Amino acid sequence: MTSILVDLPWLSLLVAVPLVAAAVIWLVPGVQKVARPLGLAVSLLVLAGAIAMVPGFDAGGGYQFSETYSWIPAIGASWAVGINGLGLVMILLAVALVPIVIAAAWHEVRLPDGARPGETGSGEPDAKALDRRRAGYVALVLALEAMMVAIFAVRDLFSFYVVFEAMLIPVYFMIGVFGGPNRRPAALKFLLYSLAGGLVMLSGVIYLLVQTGGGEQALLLDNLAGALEGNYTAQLWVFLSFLIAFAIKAPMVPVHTWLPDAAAEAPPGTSALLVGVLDKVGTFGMIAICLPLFPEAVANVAPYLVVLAIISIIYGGILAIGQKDVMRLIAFTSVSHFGLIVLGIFIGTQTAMVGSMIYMVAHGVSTAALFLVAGFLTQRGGSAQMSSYSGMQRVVPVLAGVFLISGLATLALPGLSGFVPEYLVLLGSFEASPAAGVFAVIGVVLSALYILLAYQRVFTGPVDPDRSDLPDLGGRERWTMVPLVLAMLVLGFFPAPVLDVLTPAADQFAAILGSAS
Amino acid sequence: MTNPYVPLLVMGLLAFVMGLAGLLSSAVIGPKRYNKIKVDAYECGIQPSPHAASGRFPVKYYIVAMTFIIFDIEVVFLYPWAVAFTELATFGLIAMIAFLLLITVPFVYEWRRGGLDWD
Amino acid sequence: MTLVHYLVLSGILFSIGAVTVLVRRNALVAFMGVELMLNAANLMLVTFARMHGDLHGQVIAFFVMVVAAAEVVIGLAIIVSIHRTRGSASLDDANLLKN
Amino acid sequence: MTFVPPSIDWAALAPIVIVLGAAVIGVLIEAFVKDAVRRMVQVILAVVALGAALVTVAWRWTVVQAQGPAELVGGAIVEDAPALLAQGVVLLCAFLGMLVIADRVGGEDGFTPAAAGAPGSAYEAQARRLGLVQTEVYPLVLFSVGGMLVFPAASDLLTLFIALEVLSLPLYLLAGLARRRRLLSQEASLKYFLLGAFSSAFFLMGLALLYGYSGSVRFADLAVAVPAMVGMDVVLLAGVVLVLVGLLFKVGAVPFHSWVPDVYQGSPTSITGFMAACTKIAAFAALVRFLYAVVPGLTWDLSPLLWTIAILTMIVGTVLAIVQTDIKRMLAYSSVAHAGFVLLGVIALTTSGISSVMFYLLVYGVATVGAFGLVTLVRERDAEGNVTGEATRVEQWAGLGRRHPVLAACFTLFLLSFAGIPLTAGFVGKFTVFAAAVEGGAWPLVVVAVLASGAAAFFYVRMIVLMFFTDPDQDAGSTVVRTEGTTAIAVAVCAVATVVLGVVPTPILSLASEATKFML
Amino acid sequence: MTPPTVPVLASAGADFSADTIGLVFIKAAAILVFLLLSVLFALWFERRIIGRFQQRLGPNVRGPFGLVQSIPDALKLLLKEDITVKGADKVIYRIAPMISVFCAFMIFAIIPFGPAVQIPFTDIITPLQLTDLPVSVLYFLGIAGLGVYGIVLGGWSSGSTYPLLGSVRSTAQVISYELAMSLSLVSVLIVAGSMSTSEIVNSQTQLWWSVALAPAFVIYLISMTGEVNRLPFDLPEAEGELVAGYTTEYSSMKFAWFFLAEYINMLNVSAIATTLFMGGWRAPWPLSAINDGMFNEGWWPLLWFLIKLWGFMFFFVWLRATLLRFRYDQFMNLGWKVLIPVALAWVVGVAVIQGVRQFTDISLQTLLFALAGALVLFAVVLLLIPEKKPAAGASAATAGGSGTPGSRKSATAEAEAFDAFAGGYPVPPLPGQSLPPSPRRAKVTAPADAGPATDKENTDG
Repeated sequence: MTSILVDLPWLSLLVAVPLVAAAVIWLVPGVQKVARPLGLAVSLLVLAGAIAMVPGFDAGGGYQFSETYSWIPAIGASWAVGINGLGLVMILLAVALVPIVIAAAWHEVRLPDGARPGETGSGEPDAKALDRRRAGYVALVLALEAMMVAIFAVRDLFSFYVVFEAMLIPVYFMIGVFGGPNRRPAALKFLLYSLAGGLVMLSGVIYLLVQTGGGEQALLLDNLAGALEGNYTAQLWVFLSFLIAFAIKAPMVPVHTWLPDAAAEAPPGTSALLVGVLDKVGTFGMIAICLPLFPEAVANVAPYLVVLAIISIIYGGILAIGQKDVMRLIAFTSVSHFGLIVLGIFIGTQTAMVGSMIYMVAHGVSTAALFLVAGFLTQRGGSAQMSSYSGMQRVVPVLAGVFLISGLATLALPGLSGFVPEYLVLLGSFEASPAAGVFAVIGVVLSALYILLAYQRVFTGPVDPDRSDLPDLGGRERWTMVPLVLAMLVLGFFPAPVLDVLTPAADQFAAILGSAS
Repeated sequence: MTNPYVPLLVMGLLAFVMGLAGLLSSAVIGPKRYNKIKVDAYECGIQPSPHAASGRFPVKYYIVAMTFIIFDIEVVFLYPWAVAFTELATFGLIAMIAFLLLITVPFVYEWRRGGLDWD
Repeated sequence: MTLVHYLVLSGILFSIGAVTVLVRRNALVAFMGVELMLNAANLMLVTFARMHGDLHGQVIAFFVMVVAAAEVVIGLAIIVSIHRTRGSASLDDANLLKN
Repeated sequence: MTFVPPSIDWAALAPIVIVLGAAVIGVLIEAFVKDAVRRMVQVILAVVALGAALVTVAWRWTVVQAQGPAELVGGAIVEDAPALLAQGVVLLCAFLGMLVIADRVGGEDGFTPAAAGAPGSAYEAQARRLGLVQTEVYPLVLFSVGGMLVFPAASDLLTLFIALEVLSLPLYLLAGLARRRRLLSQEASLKYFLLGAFSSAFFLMGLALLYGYSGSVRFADLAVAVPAMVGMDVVLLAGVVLVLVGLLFKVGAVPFHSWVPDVYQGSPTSITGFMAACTKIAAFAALVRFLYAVVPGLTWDLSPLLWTIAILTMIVGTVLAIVQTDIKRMLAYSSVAHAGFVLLGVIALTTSGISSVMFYLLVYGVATVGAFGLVTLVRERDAEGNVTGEATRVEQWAGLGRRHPVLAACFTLFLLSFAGIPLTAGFVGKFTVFAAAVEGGAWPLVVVAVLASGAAAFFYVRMIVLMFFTDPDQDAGSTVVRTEGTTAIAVAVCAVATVVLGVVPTPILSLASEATKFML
Repeated sequence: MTPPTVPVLASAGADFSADTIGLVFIKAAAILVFLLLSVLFALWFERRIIGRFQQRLGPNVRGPFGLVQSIPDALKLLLKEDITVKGADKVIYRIAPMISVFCAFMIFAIIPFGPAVQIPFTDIITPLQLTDLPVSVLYFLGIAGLGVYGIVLGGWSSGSTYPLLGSVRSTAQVISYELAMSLSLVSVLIVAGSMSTSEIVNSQTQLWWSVALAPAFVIYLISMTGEVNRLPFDLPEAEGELVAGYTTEYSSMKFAWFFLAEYINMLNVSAIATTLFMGGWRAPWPLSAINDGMFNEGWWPLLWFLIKLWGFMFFFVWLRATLLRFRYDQFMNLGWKVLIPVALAWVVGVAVIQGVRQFTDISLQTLLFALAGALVLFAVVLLLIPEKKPAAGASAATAGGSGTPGSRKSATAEAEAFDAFAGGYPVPPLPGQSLPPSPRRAKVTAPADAGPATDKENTDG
C-alpha cells in the first residue's frame, strides 16, 4: 500500500487539485451556483489526501515525498517538493483549516456595501451576482490553499520565492474585495509590505544564484546548503535579505504594522488563514531555509533576533491590552506569540526549537478559532468594538464558551494546546539564557491579562439591552468550531504524536545552529 | 592657382563690393523727402492692411515645398551617380533605377491624391 | 588654417544649434537649430574624411543631407499643421500635456 | 577607381524587404485603390506582410543555426541570431500592435479622418461626417517596422543612423493622428519630432567623432580601433557618449526621457502601444549590439555614466509614475522605469545579459501592447451619453472589475507582469535581468532596481485596487466599447503569452541564450 | 558599404595652374564689366526687338540706333530717393537685393568663354574662364537656388501684401522648375561623365548635346525660363495681379539691383545652356571643320560663345513678345505633371541606353528599336489611365476620398479658421461660384483668375 501511495506525486497533487478547482469555479459560469459545496468537497478531498500521506511518513526519515522537475534550467529553477516533520504538520494544519473556513463563511459573503438592490454595476440580478461573488471567495480560498501547501513543501528556492509572492495575490483580493469598510488601504498596505519584503528576498535569491555559479538545479535547497560555507559576508547579506522578508511575514516588531489593519479588515476566515497559517511561512522560512543555508550568519545574528523577539512579545502584549477592536486585539496577541516562536527558534536549544515548531501549530489552531468566533460575534453585533458588547455570555453562551476555550488555549492554560509549546519554549530559553526567559515570562503574564480582560469586557457584566436578542451559534457554525476545539484539547492533553513527528526535524535544525555557534 | 575656389572668393569679393557700393551711392546721392504716405505699404491707394507679413497661405505652397525637398534628395544622389556612371557600371545603373522607382512611388501617390492640383 | 580649425568650427556650430534648440521657444527656430547641428556634423564628417584621406565621410554626409531633408519635410508638416491650428508656432503654447 | 559592387543576399534580407516592400505597395494602394475598399486592402496587406516577415525570420533563424552568422550588403547589415531574435520580437509585437491599430473599436478607428484639416475645423467635421479614413497609417507603420528591423541588425553607424530615422520619422507623424484630443496629439507629435531630431543630431555628431577617431563607421573596425589608438581618447569617448545619447533617447532613459510621457499620452493609443513596445525592443537591441561590439574596451570609462543613467531611469520613472493621474502617462513613466531595468541587463555586458535583455523586451513588449490595447477599449461618455475618447483618467477606471471582469483581469495581468509578480512573464524577465546584472558585478544597481520595483508595485497595485475594490463612480461615465475582434485577439494573445512566459519560460529562455552563440 | 577610394581629380578640362592672383582679379573684374555692359545692351536689345515685333522702332534717339538709351535709364535709378517702407524688416530689406545681385554675378565665374588664349601684349596663356570646379554644375544649381533667397526675403521683408505674394509665388515657382532643370542636366552629366564645365565643353567636340539629348535640352529651355521669372512664367511680378510683385516696395538702387540681377540671371542660364548643350565656345559644325579647327582656337571661340549666348537672349525676348502669361495652376501643372515626369523618364532612358551601350554587347540599333517599342507601349498605357479629376464639389459628396490634402480644404477649413482680414477686399464671384465666406481667402487661392495681363511694357524705369 505504502509503495503505491508514496510513488504518487502527492505534494504536487495537493497543490494542483485546489488550484484547478479554483480555476474551474472562477471561470466556468455554471459551476458558480454550486461553488460552496464544491469548494468544501475539494478542500475535504485535499484534507483526506494529506491525511493519507501520514501513514507513509517516516518521522526520522528527513525529507520525504520528494519530487523534482526541471522548470527553468537557465536560471537554475526547478519545481521540487518534499516535506519533513515540520512541513507535514504545517500542511496538515493548512488543509484542515480550509474546509473550516469555507464552511464558516457559508453565508457570510454578501454583496458589497452600498450596492443597492439591483445595482451591482453589471446589471445582472442580485442572486446571480451574489453567486458569483461567493464563487470568487471560494476560488480564492482554494487558490490560497494550493499556495499554502506549496510553500511548506517546496524544496527549491526559486519556487519558494514564486509561491511566496504569488500567495499574496489571493489574500490581497480576499481582503480587498471581501473585507471591511477600510479594506482598500489595508489590502494595499498588506501587499506593499509583503511585496517589499519579497523583493528584498529576491535580491538575496539572485545574489545566491550568482554566488553559486548558476547551472541547472542550482537553486535546489539541498544543493544550496553549504554553498556559502566560509563566505561569511555573503551569508550575512543574503540572510538579512531573507530575514527581512520573513520578519515582515511573521509580523515582528517593527515591521508588524500591516497585520492589525489587514486582520481587522479582512473577513474572519481570511484572517484565520492569514494569521493561522500564512504568517507561519515567516517562521517556517527562518527554520527551514535560513538555518541550513546560512548557519554561521544565523548563529551570529541570533542574539539580536532574540532581543527583537522579546520586544515583540512584550510590545505585542501591551498593545493588545490597549486595543478596543477585538480583531485588532487578536492580531496583536499574534504579534506577541510570533515573538515567542521566533525566540524559540533563535535561542539555540533543541527544546525551544521543538517548542517553536509545535507552537506554530497550536497558535494556528487557537488563533484561527479566535478569529472565527470573533467573526461570528461581530457579524451578529455589527461591530468589532469591544465596548459595543457586554454580558454576552448570557446571550450567546456557546459562542462565549468557544471564545473562552480558544482564549485560554492562547494564554497557555495547561491542558490546552498553548501550554506544551509555551512551556517548551520557556524552558529552552531558560536553558540558554535566563534573562531571555524572564522577559518571555513577562509576555506570558501579559497574555493572561489581555485575553481575560477581553473576555471580561465582552462576555461578562450586565447584558446590553440593544444586543440581548443576538442568536447563538447555529448548527453549521457549531460544527465548524468542533474540530478546532477538539484540536486544542488534543494538542493539550496528548501532544505526543505531533511531538514525535517534529522532534527529529527540530533536532536536525537545532544541531545546525548548535554546530555553527 | 591650383585651388579652384580662390577665384570664386575673388569674384565674390568684387560682386559684394559692387553691390554694397551701389546701395551706398544711391543712399548718398538720392534725395530724402519724408512723406508719411510714401513709406506706407503700397496697396493700390487704399489703407494698407495690418498683418500682411504674417499672412497665411494655402497649404499648397507647403506641399510644393515638401515635394521639392523629396526630389532634391533625388538630385543629390543622381548627380554623383551620373558622373561616376561608367565606374559604377551595371550595379549602379540598376540601383539607381530602383531608387528612382522608389522615389516615383510617393510622387505617384501625391499626384493621384491631388497633392499636385493647384486650384 | 589647419583642418583642426574646421573641427572647432563644427563644434561651435553644433553647440550653437544645441543651445538654440534648448533656448528658443519658436518651434521653427528650434528646428533650425537641429538642422544647424546636423550640418555641423556634416562639416565634421567632411573634415575627417579629408584627414583620413578617404571618401567615407563625404558619402556619409550625403546620407545625412538626405535624412535631414526627410526630417525637414516631416518637421515642417507637423509645425505647419500646429501653426494652422493655433496660429502660433511657439513651444510655450504647446503645453497642454504638461499637466 | 575600383568599385566592387556588394553582393546582396536577398534571402537573408527577406524580412526587411518584405516589410518595406509592403510599405511601398501600401503607398501605391493609397494612390490607386478606391476609397471604399482601401482600408480593407491596407489592413490585409499590413497583417500579411508582418506575418510573412515573422515566418521568414523564423526560417532565417534555422539557416543561421545551420550556417552561422553572415554579413550582408557589404557588411552594412549582419544576420546573426541576436539580430534575428530582436527582429522576431519586434515583428511579433508589431503584428499584435497592428491588430490593435486596425481595429475599429466602437465603430471607428483611432485616427483622425483628415490629418491635414485643422482640429475642430469645419473641414474636419465634414470629413468625419463622410466617414473618411486616413489609411496612410498602415504604410507608415510598416515603414517604421522596416526601420526597426534594420536597427538591431545594423553593423555600421551609418546604417544605424538611417534605420533610426526610418523608424522614427513615421512615428513622429503617427503620433499626431489621434482622432480625439487632436491638439494634444499634434503637440505630442511636435515634441516627439523636435526632441527626436535633437537626439539624432547628437547621434550623428557621435558618428562623426567616431569616424574621425577610427576612419570607419563599421562596428568591426571601431572595435579594432578602440583599444589600438591612444591620444584621441577624448574624441573616442565623446563620440561613444553622443551615440549613446541618441540610442538612450530612443529607449527613453533618464535624462533623455522627457518626450516619453507627453508622446505616450498624446499619441493615438494603439500607436502608443506599438511604439512603446517595438521602439524599445529595437533600440535596446541596437544598444546592446553597439555596446558589445564596439566598446568592450571602454566599459570601465563608460560604466559610471551607464550606471548613473540606469539608476536615474529606474528612480525617476518609478517616482513620477506614482504621482500620475492619467493612465497613459502612468504607463509611460512605467516604461521609463522598465527601460532602467533593461539597462541593468545591458550593463551586465555578459552573454546572459543579452539573452535576459531579449527576454525582458519580449515580455515587456507583449504586456505593453496588451495594456494599451485595453486602454483603447475603455471610453468616456459625455453628458448626452455619447461615447467619446478614451477614458484615461485613472478614476474613470474605478469599478471596471465589477462591470467587465475579463477586461479588468487581463489588465491586471499585464500590470502584475509590469510589476514583476511571480508566475507572470514580467517576473522571469526581471529575475533574469537582475541575475545577469549581479553576475556582471552590478549588484548595487540590482539593489536599486529591487527597491524601485517595490515602489513601482505601488502604482500598479493601486490601479488594481481601483478596478476591483472601488465602487464605480457613476459620474466618471466611462464605458467599454465593442471591438471588431482584432484587439480582443491581440489582447488575448498577449495575456496568454504573459502567463505562459511566466510559467514555462524555458523554451524562450533557451532560445534567447541560444541566440548569443551565433553572434557576430 | 564598400569603402570608396580617394578620387583622382582628373583634369580633362581647362588648366588654371598658371593663373596668378593678379590675373584672377583681372579676369573677375572683366567678367563684372562684361556682365554690366551686357545688361545695358540687353535692355536696349529687348526693347528694340520687342519694338520690331510690335511694328514700331523702339529706342532710337540716344546714340547710334539708340544704343546708349540704357545708360540714362540706369543713372536715373541711382538718383531716385531710396525709400525704406515703414513696415519693413529693415536689415533683411536691405540685404535682399544684395543677395540677388551677388548670386547673379557669381555664376559666370564658372562659364568658359573660350579655350586657353594668350593675353595680348603679354606671354601669359590662360583659359578664358575665371575658374572651374569638379562640381561646377552643382555650383551653378546651388548659387541659382541661393539667388532665390533675394527674391523671397525681399518680398517678405517689405511687410506688404503684394511683395509677399510675389515672393511666395516665386519660391514655389523656382523650386518647381529647378527640379526639372536639374533633372534635365543629369543626362548631360551621364554622357559627359563630369560636372566640370570645361570638361563638358570638351565632351562636345563631336556632337552638341542639344542634338543628342534634345528632350533634355527642351526641358532645360522651358525650365530656365521659369527659373528666371520671364514671360510666360513671370508670375512673381505679374503686373496685372501683383503690381510689381516682390519689387513693389523697392526703389532706387535696391530696385536696380533686383532688376540687374534678373537680367544677369537671363545671361546666366543662357550661358549655362550654351555651355552644357550648345558646345560652349566651340564653333558650329561647318566652321569647326575648317582648317583643322582653326576657329576653335585663339580668340575666335569668344565670338561663337557670344553668338550663342545672345541667341538664347533673343529666344527670351521672342518668348516675351509672343506668349501670354500662364495662369498659376497651369504653370504648376506644367512643371510638376509634365516637365518633371518627362525629365525623370528621360534620365532613366538615357541611363539605360548608355548602360546597355557601355556594359553589354547589344548593338545600338536593336536597342533603339526596343526602346521605341517600349515608348509606344508606355504612351498607350498613359493614354489609358484617366487623370483623377477632383471635381470641386462633387467628390466630397460622392466617394468621400480619405482626407485628400487637397482642393476643398483651403476653401472650407481655411475659411473657418482665424481670418485676419475680416472685411477685406471684395472680389466678385466667378460664374458658377458662390461667394466664399472669406473674401481674402478667395483672393489668395484663386489669384490667377483675373485673366492674362497683356501689358507689354515691362519694368522699364
